[in-house]
Amino acid sequence: MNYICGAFKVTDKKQIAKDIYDMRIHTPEVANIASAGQFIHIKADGFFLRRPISICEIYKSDGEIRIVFEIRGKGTREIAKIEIGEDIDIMAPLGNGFDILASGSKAILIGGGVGTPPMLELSRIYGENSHAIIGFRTADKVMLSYDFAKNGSTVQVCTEDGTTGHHGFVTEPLKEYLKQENPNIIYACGPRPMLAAVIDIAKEYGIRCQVSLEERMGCGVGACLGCACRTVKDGEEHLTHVCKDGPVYESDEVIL
Amino acid sequence: MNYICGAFKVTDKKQIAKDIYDMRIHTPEVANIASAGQFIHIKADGFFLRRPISICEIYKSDGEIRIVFEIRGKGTREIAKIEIGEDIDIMAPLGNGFDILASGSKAILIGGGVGTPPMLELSRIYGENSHAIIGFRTADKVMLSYDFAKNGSTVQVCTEDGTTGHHGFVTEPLKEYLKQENPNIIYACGPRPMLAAVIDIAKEYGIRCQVSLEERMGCGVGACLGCACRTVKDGEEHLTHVCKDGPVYESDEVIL
Amino acid sequence: MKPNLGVDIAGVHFKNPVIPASGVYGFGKEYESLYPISRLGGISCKGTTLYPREGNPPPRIAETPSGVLNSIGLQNPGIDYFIEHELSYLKDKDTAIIANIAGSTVEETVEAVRRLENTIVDMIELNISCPNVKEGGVAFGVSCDGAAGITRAVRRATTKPLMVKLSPNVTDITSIAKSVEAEGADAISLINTLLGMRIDINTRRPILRNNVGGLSGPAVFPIALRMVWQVANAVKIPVVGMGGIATWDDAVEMMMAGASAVQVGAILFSNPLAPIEIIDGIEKYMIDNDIKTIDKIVGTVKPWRG
Amino acid sequence: MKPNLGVDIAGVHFKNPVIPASGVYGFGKEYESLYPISRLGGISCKGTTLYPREGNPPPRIAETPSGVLNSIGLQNPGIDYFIEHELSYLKDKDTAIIANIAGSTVEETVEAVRRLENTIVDMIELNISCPNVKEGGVAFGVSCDGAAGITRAVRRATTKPLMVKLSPNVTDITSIAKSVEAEGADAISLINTLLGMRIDINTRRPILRNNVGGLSGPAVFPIALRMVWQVANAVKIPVVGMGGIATWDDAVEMMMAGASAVQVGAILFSNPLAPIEIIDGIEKYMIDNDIKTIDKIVGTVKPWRG
Ligand SMILES: Cc1cc2nc3c(=O)[nH]c(=O)nc-3n(C[C@H](O)[C@H](O)[C@H](O)COP(=O)(O)OP(=O)(O)OC[C@H]3O[C@@H](n4cnc5c(N)ncnc54)[C@H](O)[C@@H]3O)c2cc1C
Ligand SMILES: Cc1cc2nc3c(=O)[nH]c(=O)nc-3n(C[C@H](O)[C@H](O)[C@H](O)COP(=O)(O)OP(=O)(O)OC[C@H]3O[C@@H](n4cnc5c(N)ncnc54)[C@H](O)[C@@H]3O)c2cc1C
Ligand SMILES: Cc1cc2nc3c(=O)[nH]c(=O)nc-3n(C[C@H](O)[C@H](O)[C@H](O)COP(=O)(O)O)c2cc1C
Ligand SMILES: Cc1cc2nc3c(=O)[nH]c(=O)nc-3n(C[C@H](O)[C@H](O)[C@H](O)COP(=O)(O)O)c2cc1C
Ligand code: FES
Ligand code: FES
Repeated sequence: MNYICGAFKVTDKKQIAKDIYDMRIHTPEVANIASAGQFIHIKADGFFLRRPISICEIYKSDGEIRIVFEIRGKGTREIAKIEIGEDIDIMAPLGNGFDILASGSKAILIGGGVGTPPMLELSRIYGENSHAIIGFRTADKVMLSYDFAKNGSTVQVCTEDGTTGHHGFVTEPLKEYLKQENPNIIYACGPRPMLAAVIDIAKEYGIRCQVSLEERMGCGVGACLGCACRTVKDGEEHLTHVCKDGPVYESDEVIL
Repeated sequence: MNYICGAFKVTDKKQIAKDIYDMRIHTPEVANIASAGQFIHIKADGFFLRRPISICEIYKSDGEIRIVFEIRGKGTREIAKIEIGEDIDIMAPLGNGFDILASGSKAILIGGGVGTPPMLELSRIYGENSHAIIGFRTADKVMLSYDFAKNGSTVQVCTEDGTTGHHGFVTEPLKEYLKQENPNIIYACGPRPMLAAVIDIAKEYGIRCQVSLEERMGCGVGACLGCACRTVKDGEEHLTHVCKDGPVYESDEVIL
Repeated sequence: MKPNLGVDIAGVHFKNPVIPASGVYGFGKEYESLYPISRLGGISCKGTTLYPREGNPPPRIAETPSGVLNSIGLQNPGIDYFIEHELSYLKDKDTAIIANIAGSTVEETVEAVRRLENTIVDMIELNISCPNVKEGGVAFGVSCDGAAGITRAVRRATTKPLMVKLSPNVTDITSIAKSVEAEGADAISLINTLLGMRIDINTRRPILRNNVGGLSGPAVFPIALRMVWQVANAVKIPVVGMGGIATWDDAVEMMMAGASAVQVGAILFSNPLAPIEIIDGIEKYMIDNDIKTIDKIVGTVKPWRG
Repeated sequence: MKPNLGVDIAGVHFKNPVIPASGVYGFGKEYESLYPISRLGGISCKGTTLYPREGNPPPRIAETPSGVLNSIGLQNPGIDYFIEHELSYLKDKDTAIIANIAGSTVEETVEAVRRLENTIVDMIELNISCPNVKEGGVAFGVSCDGAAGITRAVRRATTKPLMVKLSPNVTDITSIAKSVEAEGADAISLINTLLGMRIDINTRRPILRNNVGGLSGPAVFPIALRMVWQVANAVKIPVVGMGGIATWDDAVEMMMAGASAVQVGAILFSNPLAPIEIIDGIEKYMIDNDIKTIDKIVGTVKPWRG
């Protein structure tokens, strides 16, 4: 495990959907070693625990990383106040990222809500060989669809209330897609019920699937055993820790 | 007691000496009812207790008040970060101010360190009828001497280390002055040993003297009994509370 | 339809469940310049003893992370002054009046309570938990026998509703709660402050002149919440919860843990408008969630099993 | 001349008085990417039991004002795995190794301690105060008899220096401290966590799956400081202080209260560099104030009298 802890400059920040903020951070050391699916642990002014947020994109040549997060509670509200030019205090990169298959492999990227951002770096990697299906509660929460398209991914947007895109969950478009295409891997991040459904579909179609999980964290580096999570390995249940063993797991390891 | 609690805009801010900050706050309601010697109770971001700071000047027509304070610890450091245009959260005006004598009366204003700012509003009131003797540890802590002069006060600056002005404490120039002049009142604010010395001199010359005291505060309004202070009234010792009964006391009331 | 924020505790009606805690609100005068006292569910007055007390020497206040230490030491003007001056002031304020009573001995406490018998006081809060005076208060509050003994004596001395206020500085809060319930307390309030200390490293002196003091404020909220939950599950009489409540959601959390009403203390030092913001916040929460009465909140936490 | 930050506690040398607390530092691997472990005075390893333990179900962590609740529940790989894998890793790290041992029964605890006899462990910290497991730990720590009994048994089972870690969830910490001193403890460490709770008002569920958990972090600092001061005045053996230390001045404050060394726990969640910043801060403080050795700080608070 190799990570750093320090304060780095926010070089860009905007609001891209309702309560959703998009930030770029200048941190060459992190950009250099980070990989898709890893996360950063952010200090929120006035709060005791850091907030884990996935890395959304990595710009090695600019020495920057991008994060996209939603204001959910008091800590993320505070982080969203950090302005361009100000410092953000982070530990990064943390956790294990996604496995990247040999070039030419085809991937499906499934994002639900704020599970969408970590899919974007995968879209940069897989480009035209990726299809993104991203779901949101309602239209004003939709984000990043153009970013996926710019990377060459085909994109399907879903909303639960039908205010834009496909009316319903990501699972129906996923099934439709799998009837016609035969990708090598499915990556997914989002609410637990969505992950459970995606994992079932992947199993049905016999496609490898990696998912990214969430758990409340203390240290973020595997030292406190706070972020325990039940997983299965070789048929046996045992505890792993999301911050160190995850957040990315093979779908057949997780118990949802 | 009549005070308000709310957030008001900082309209000016500068550093005027080493670790000393000067702020103007737009708060017409407060400016309207405040008087010399009262204080405001300021919320410092991330800290539980408010910080009491004296009112330095009151601009009724602009609807503004001025405060001047030193960075002493973590809370005042945080308050010093508030920028022009941002809000400051205050309770004000609190406590009892100085008694103002009939016009034409002559006053001596004694300020020690950050005890100097509350003297300035008195200098505005007494103008040419006031003589200010203000003492500091060393030259880079000296503040407000031009402000006193602008108001018409004659000013004597002292430094303990002699780096500027009179070399020594405020007490020697005070004694010198009293040998020639016969003022009606002495006002003083500063460290306890200075107050004790000034009170002795005032007694010696038979001049009325009012001093402003400090104590650690909770509520700031007389409700918690936190800021207790031993005082004497009619020959009997009893407790009063600096936030409500003070911070200004007659010199013969205080026990230092 | 507006929700009904009213609660009845031991026969006393509070128009809403938010009460400034004893010791941070004096006798109600000092915050009237911000809002009328009549907005409050009730007031728990400054701890009062039979005879006037000077309290501890200053400094009496020290800041801590998300909290404050105090060592006021029960400074108060005595029960007779309280009755004559403070109660008469509170008479027409249209809010429930809780007299907070303490004493160094059982006899002294009983006599103070007795003098309240024919006054407008709505409820007596017996403080057996003040950590800031040597001879009194806390000694009763840290053992079952002590707590039971003084509750028994005070119970006999008054016909007013009796609420006993517990100290958190104990190994097992539930056994103390059960002792005072068994002796006829009509309600229990908790927590008083936790004993703490700070040192000025420059002078190498404790910041408080009394060396130690009582900790309160948001820092203690999780401890208070746990104790309220434990006590509410251990007794049948109503519980009034306090300790670190700063916002309306803290108040709702405390009520879900089992508190029929809440007291708010140290947060007033940070935010003197807190009681009003909490009342308004609870009302909005009830409207947003279609909750009509407070009892639909009280004690509704669903603990995890197994 | 550089000040000497070294301290000796029960015959064990620590190159400086700053030790990561048990449970927040694993077995030392996870922070090596930030600085070498050899900078630390010592390491208190994750609480270990005779047999491996799964710990409590998640969520195990909840934020509180200036603090955190945890309900890890002593998850650990068991003493044999600890000896084989963790100790061998720590072997050449040039820092004092404290094994933190707990157990559900006296026998189990004694056996775990016994297995450490011929290992490189420098000191045993007997945890009789974990609030997060039903059958174990805390039951010993909240009564004098319990604390004395387990200390006596463990004392007989080991020749290593024995430090006993106390629970703050008690009425009188000094009597417990005296009991373990009387049974031959070489040192005392305190405080472990204070029992607390949080509720999610949206789900009406406790945030921790275990309902309650242990509170630590800056919020508890004034309570910890008071207890360390009381215990240091009550016993003759050295005291290692912890609870809410976040900065070098907190550490100095804790040492002035009577701690010969300090442990730093939850602050690592906020600031993983805290131990190093604290060591550097203490060194600078000593230089600025011309203090040559740590014993010129320990226990030097001058309490106010009368
Ligand atoms: C590995 C990982 C990656 C994540 N990536 C993203 C991302 O890219 N974008 C995004 O918007 N969100 C992401 N999240 C969720 C994000 O961490 C939470 O929304 C955030 O912690 C909530 O903090 P708050 O202050 O807004 O809420 P509060 O409720 O005030 O937080 C209180 C405490 O609970 C914790 N907490 C609350 N919700 C969660 C949660 N869902 N997961 C973990 N801890 C939680 C907080 O960290 C904090 O310690 C990720 C979570 C994890 C574990
Ligand atoms: C009525 C009154 C008027 C004052 N006017 C001024 C002024 O005009 N300019 C100025 O620079 N200073 C003034 N002071 C002093 C100022 O309040 C303290 O310097 C300030 O509170 C220190 O806070 P801190 O966060 O820097 O220090 P910290 O040490 O971090 O503060 C910790 C706690 O101790 C309290 N505290 C520390 N020192 C003092 C003190 N001397 N008096 C009261 N409380 C203290 C703080 O308020 C806080 O609660 C005044 C004090 C009083 C009581
Ligand atoms: C300055 C101060 C004075 C207090 N005085 C009393 C008192 O006289 N009687 C009493 O029962 N409790 C007293 N308390 C305790 C509070 O009523 C309350 O129990 C405690 O502060 C916890 O609540 P909080 O965290 O909301 O402040 C006092 C607390 C403070 C901060
Ligand atoms: C996540 C976590 C796990 C802990 N595990 C243990 C443990 O295994 N054994 C132990 O004696 N103390 C354990 N503790 C308690 C700490 O060692 C320490 O006593 C307590 O947290 C107070 O110090 P702090 O406020 O600096 O964290 C744990 C604390 C935390 C936060
Ligand atoms: S958060 Fe500490 S182990 Fe994962
Ligand atoms: S600070 Fe509360 S009475 Fe003065």
